[in-house]
Amino acid sequence: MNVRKHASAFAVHAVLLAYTALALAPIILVIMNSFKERKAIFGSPLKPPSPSTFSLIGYDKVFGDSSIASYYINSITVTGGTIFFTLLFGSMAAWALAEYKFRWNTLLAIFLSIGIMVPIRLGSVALIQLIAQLNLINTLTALILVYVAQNIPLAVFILSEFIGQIPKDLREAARCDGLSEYNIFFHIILPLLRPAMATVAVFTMIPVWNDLWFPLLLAPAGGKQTITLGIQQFLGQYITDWNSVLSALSTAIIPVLILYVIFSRQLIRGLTSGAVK
Amino acid sequence: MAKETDASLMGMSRANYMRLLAFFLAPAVIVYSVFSIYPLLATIFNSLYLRQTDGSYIFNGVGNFGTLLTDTTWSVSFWNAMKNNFIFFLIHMCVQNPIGIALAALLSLPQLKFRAAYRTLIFMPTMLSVVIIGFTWQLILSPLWGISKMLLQSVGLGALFAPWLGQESTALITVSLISVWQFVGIPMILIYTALLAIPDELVDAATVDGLNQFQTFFFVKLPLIIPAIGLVSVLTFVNNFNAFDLIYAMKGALAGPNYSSDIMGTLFYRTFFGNQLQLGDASMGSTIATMMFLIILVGVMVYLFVIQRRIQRYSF
Amino acid sequence: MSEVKIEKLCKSYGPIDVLKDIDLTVEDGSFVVLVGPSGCGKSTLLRSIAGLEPVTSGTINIGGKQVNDLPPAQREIAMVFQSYALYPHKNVYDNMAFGLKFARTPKAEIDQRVSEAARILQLEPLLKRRPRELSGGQRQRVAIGRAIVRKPQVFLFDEPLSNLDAALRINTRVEIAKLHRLLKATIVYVTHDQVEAMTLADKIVVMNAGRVEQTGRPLDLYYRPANKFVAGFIGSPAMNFIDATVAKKDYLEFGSGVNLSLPLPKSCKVGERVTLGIRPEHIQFGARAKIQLDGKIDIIERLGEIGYAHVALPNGQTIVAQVNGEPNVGNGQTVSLALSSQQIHIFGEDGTTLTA
Amino acid sequence: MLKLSLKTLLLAAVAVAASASVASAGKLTIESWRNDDAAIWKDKIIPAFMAKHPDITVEFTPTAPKEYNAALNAKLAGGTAGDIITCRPFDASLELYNKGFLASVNDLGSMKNFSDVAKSAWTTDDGKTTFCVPMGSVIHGFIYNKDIFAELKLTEPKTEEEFLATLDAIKKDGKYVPLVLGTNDQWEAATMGFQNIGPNYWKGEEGRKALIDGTGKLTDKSYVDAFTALAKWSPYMGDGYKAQTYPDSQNLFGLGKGAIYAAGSWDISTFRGQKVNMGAFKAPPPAGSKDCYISDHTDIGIGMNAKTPNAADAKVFLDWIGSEEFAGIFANALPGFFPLSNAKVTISDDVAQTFVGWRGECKSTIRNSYQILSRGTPNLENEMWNVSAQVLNGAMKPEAAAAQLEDGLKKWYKPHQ
Repeated sequence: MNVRKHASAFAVHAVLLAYTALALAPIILVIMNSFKERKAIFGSPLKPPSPSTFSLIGYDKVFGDSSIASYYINSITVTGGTIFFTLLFGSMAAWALAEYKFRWNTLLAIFLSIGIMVPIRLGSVALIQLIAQLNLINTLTALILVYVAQNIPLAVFILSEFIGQIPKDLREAARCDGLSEYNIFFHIILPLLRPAMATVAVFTMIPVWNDLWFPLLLAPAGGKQTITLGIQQFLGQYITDWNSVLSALSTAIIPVLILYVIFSRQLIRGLTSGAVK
Repeated sequence: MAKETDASLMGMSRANYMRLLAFFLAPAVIVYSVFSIYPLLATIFNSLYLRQTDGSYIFNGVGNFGTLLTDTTWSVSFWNAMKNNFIFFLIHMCVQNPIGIALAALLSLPQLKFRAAYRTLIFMPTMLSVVIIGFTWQLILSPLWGISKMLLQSVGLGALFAPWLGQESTALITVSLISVWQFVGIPMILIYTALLAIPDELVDAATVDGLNQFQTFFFVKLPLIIPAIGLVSVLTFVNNFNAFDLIYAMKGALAGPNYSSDIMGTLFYRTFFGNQLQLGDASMGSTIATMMFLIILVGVMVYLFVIQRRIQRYSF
Repeated sequence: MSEVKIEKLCKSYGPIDVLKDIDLTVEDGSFVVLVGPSGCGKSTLLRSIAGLEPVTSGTINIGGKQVNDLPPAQREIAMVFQSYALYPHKNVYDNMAFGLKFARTPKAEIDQRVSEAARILQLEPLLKRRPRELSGGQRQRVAIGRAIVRKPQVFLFDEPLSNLDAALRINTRVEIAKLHRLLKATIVYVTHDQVEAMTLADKIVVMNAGRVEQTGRPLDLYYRPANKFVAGFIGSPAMNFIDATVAKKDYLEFGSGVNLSLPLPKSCKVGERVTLGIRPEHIQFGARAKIQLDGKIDIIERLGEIGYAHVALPNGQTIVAQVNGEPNVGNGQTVSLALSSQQIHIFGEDGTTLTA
Repeated sequence: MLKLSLKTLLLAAVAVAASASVASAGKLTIESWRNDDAAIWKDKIIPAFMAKHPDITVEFTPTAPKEYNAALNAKLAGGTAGDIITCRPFDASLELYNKGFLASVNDLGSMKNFSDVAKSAWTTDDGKTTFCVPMGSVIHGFIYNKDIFAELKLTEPKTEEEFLATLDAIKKDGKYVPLVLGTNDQWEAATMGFQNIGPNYWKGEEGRKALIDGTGKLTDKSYVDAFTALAKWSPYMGDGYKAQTYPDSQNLFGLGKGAIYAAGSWDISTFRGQKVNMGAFKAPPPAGSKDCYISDHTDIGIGMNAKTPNAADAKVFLDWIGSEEFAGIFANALPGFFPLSNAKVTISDDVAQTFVGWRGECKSTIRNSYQILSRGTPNLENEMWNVSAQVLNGAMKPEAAAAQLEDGLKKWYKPHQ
């Protein structure tokens, strides 16, 4: 029994390790080779950099292109702004839908849920025209507006489920204490929504940070590129220079990985709505 | 929804109550309506117009849809993209989701060591941009760099190597598998959550009933996570019929060879924005977008009204 | 012969010992209740018997066969879980038949066994229902039915009543007792509720911090607790404990001038710190007695026929005394409490009962 | 915080939006897809202009080629495009002019420096209005690695027969990839393959014009022959050429692993950067042809955003682009882009000189799919990419390729119906 048990535990780990290796190998390969000189990249791609093959020439070029830093700032602004407004607007609407009785309540809830099913991307055609009319092409504001619109439905959905779980007594008590409806929301409900907000933030963050489509359509230039688009354009420019290509890829990967490793627990908890064991 | 509160309960005047509702609802509803619903409606509207050779547009009713579905100039590309998109989706359903479920099943085994580490690392590719993933795999599969060939040779399978991304018969499958590789973390996490919700005692009961771990998974856990699998499937469907980035990044807007990796997203992009000498055509682009909209809508409806109703949900 | 015999059983998770050197025999056909506060290891012990937890050392025998290395299904046990653990996607019949199917029992026999169990438990009208269409009590019966059809040597119950409401709990308790008699089954039953333990058990095993504190018949534990822990755990309301010093032979000082002259076990040494234990039901009011304490009533809880008086002693300690309908005692009154000398327990500093 | 009304929120949103819009007078911004040339514009071209016109500041803001058309269209529609627009040839730019995004450049003094042929890529169908100043053309041919040729004792092939013999010799040696070309990105198959050698078969402008007026068909023998010649390349292309991208090809040749590279003249500067010892030969004509033809394609022009607030400055700049001075700087800073103006320009790069020298030996033509023929659906250029790649991949017979092109054209182009 013990032997069999060990054997099966071994098999489980073997499978998981193999898959983990498959998941990580391409990423490691790129990062590893980005620290090598050109000849070594082509000559022995599977070897880690050694003192004789170590080179940072690609990174020189990437960081010589000073805009990389501003691309990062753009991405952070867009992602941060999107998360902020999605959470604020989404929780406000979720609260109103879950708490107040009015004639169009259910209809409005259905209206908002269309966005969960149908991606805004299909409206790109009109969206560009709209953004152009608003004179917002090549602005981060355009991206934030679109992403907030895109993420509100899911946020409202998750948050109103969660508001439903907050004991009714709590709001009644607050009303008895004479708090206004606004104060009840901002001082009682909002702080309680934090775990659900973490979930929404994660679901919002990953696709927004990685999106190529809307930056390409709405803010492809003017120094307003996000890092994803910026890297795509940089790759186009230095396509034959593999030192630069690999360094640019690594530059885009590494900060995300570092942040991910630091916050992975919270992140996975957000994704699993707190059900992590 | 009996728990909702209305104006009379709070002793508010009607005007104040409306103001309250407006305060909470207006920001979300306005942003959502203007930047999501309006563009979708306008796209459907645009699809009713026809682009003339001089660049102007005239009303054409549903004529564009007829053209798209029957005129061989368009229909060949459309049905090809549609077929490829279904293959793309099927590969995700048959490869990504089973692998995701299997990984989730392994991760949810009791007393597994390094659970958090596996979970974190396997999810990692999902965090990265499709652009980066696409480029990285293009390098790895490139016959020039030869990494994949070297790896295959090292296990004695060098002869199997082929320019998978460049062959009509393999390009779409290869791109699909790369997408599977990247996104397997999502079904994994969703199924994993569903598995965690199954009480330990149920698994103990199955053990006492004499089921081994495989049998416990197939006969006890699997039936209980069917709702989660249904959700994962419809998410996969919506995402796959929206896919664009990876194929655009790896195969360009023409999605070659011979449009063998062309899916709805690339067809839409090429039609709407044009390519090299091809000029963008807003009305046919909208027509394709509207078709995508309808396909996704049908898929979601089938899920909501046919599949989801037959799925039994369990509370534990 | 379905005796369970456990010898020198130890279990540890890393540095934490959950079970320490457990020895236990469950005789054929007997009803043994494992009782103790939460975290004491009683569930772990039960799960070890079931084979759901690997043990670190020691042996487990069921029906004379060592089962340490057998998987649960081959140990000839059946288990009823706290949450019932019914398969939500299977109906009552399939829930009961599930294990048998996997044991490749012939269909006819499955049918026969399930219908017999259903008859005993009055589940016949419910066989086609899903668990969620059943009430808590019905689910409980299905869980028991699932155990019965396995015809196990030993039934294992893991706090099976804790999810039921008070009234149902009492009913089901009686049903389990009847069932035990009907099936002549060997049962190991875990609970944290000493009333369940007292009413159901042939033998109670009191556990604390991974150890067996005492094993014995219910009334033995009640009248002759081996130590302060068992004394405090068995009986409701709990036994009163008063700290004292042996001032001289057969003389206890409680502080603040409260003293008591009473026969003490011979092993008591002068100057030793001991604890005097007395159950509320063994204290009488007002009676002139040899062993007597004076105090003031803080509050009386009256339950009808009886009540409980919380009496403050001059040294600040409060003891609870049973009030048997005396209508003339009331709050704030000074009273004399007579302690029945046969029912006084003296515990040494380490908590063990000091005996004469 | 709670006093924050909806009105304030909206006001704030409007304020954010307003502050984001751009208005920068006195400074010219150039839109371009030539991100490869960003350094040259910044270091050479713009300083030369600003030395003459110190009051005008110019900034070069390129977009990746793949996204240029989409991005530029969006920006023009949104009114945020730069003052100067780099023009793709023919219909893409004509569309912009028709929509009113590009201004006419007829009145620029320097327009007299350009021939009608040079201007044709940026002129309306009626020939009356030109909307971009022609800037450069690119020439197709083959670049070869001189060291490898020396090692294998090979000489520049003069005819198709010699060309194939040379490829055979390199293949036999086995050390080098004989012909560097990939089909993953598709366009190289059409541009560096079909359009490179094709003019020899369809007799350059003669064939191209016949296609436009409908007297020639893509199913004619000359086009089938061009595809047949193309199909013969497959055995000599590198391992896994079907998945070989354009950058892969550039690396392969740049690293000295390939002997002959099917080229556009713009590749010269890439390989200069990689220190390849290279030479060039023109598309080898098939046996029995009297004349030779080269693809000398008007590829890049530059025009003015019709809605620019800096029209006067922009015109000064465009006028300078048409000048002899710019032609000289451009030709030498970017060997491989050949100025279209009539000005006499000395090119110092020897390979670039070889390319431009073919103008004297052979007749020039532009790519046959560019003018008019790619206006409808299916798009001839897209189709040409597709079938050329398939022919090279061995997935399509030359006859079928030609037939597919003609079928597509027949669907919408009157003269072919």
